[in-house]
Amino acid sequence: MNKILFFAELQENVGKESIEIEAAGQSIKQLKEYIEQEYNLSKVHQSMTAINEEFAPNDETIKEHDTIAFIPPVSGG
Amino acid sequence: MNKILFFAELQENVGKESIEIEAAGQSIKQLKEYIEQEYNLSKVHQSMTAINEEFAPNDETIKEHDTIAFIPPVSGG
Amino acid sequence: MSRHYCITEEPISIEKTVSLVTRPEAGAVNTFIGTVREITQGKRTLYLEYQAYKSMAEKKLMEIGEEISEKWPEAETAIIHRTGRLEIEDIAVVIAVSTPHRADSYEASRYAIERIKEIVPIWKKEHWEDGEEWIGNQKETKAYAAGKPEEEDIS
Amino acid sequence: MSRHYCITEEPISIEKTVSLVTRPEAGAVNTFIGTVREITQGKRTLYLEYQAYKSMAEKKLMEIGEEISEKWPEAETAIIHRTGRLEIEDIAVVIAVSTPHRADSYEASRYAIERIKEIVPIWKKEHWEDGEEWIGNQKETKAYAAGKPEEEDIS
Repeated sequence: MNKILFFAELQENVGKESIEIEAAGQSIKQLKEYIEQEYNLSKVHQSMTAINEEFAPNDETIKEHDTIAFIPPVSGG
Repeated sequence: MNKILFFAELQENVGKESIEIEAAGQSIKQLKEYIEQEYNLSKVHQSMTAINEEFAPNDETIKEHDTIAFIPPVSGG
Repeated sequence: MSRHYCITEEPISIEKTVSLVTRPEAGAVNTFIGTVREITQGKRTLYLEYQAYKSMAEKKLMEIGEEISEKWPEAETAIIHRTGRLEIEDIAVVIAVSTPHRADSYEASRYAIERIKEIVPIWKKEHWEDGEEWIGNQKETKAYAAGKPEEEDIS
Repeated sequence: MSRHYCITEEPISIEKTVSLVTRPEAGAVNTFIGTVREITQGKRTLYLEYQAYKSMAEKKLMEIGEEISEKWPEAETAIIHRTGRLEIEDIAVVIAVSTPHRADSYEASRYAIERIKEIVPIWKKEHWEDGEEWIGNQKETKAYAAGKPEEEDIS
């Protein structure tokens, strides 16, 4: 299983801080497409992605137990 | 009369924080020459000068009651 | 996680943050303090809400500290960022960088705030009288609307 | 004399200095904190002594604040400088500049410290194990010996 984390606007749109799904073997891009359809969340494509707290490119493949976080454009400071 | 203020190294060399002398009518340059001779203080020539708390050039003429301060190179901060 | 790189819900002490980096070898400490500004682009903010991906954000703050140590080997850095609800004038972030000489402290501190706005997963939501919006920009140059574009131009 | 531009014998509170310039319109506060460094040019300092021409120094600090307001009209500045005996790591000066946007706060704060080293009548005397010297330089690039040139090269 994989934990998927949502923040900021994405979290409000999904209505949850996280979900658990089976995403191992998929690419980040594939996961984003699934999220877009499942939650009507086209903005997931404007987000960066972190796998296990490190930024990862769209073509990276998700492994079993990876934690995935979608990172909308940041605005700290 | 005029009050003459010394700071930092100049103060230690003169041994006083200030002196009172009659300097009205003299230029700063003339006063510096007097101080140099009187206190064996050639370093007074490396100092800037303030009249009544404003920097003043060597050719400025001292007026009655003016307070003169010799300002060695500053090192605050 | 190091005390030097923290995400916290508590008010940030400037004094304590500075004391994390003062040391006998350093003669200069530059700090940057980000506070909640009332007016942004003509709109009056009532309050802000900061959210962070805490564990990753602390990692990224530490990474910024490591980048600074590579560029300015004698620098020591601390960065504390607050999350939760913040009122006008509240402190959102304190950066403190100590260096032996002052020029480096300015440059490294500036580098830190720019990097925070690029790579640290922290988000702010502005609350106004007539709406609210997650601010979505990395360098404070643009924002994107939060699903209510019809309110976007009220100011 | 304004609370924003002070020469004081008391320890300087960074928090209080910053609070002099925080306000709803400002989102950024840059501070520069000058501390007593133990090693300068290879010599170990035991402690420092700062002396000021207090009334003129406060005027000049205020003048620097006015120069900043001309160059950065939205900036607000506070500068507190301590005098007397200071130990290693003690704070000698705190500059705080608030501005609506961060770039200005860095530039104005940097301007302030450079101007302090040029025009404010404050002097420091370094005390070492083997001597002491009034530091006579405006930009920390050179010093002149205090009548004991024979000790100057010991380090």
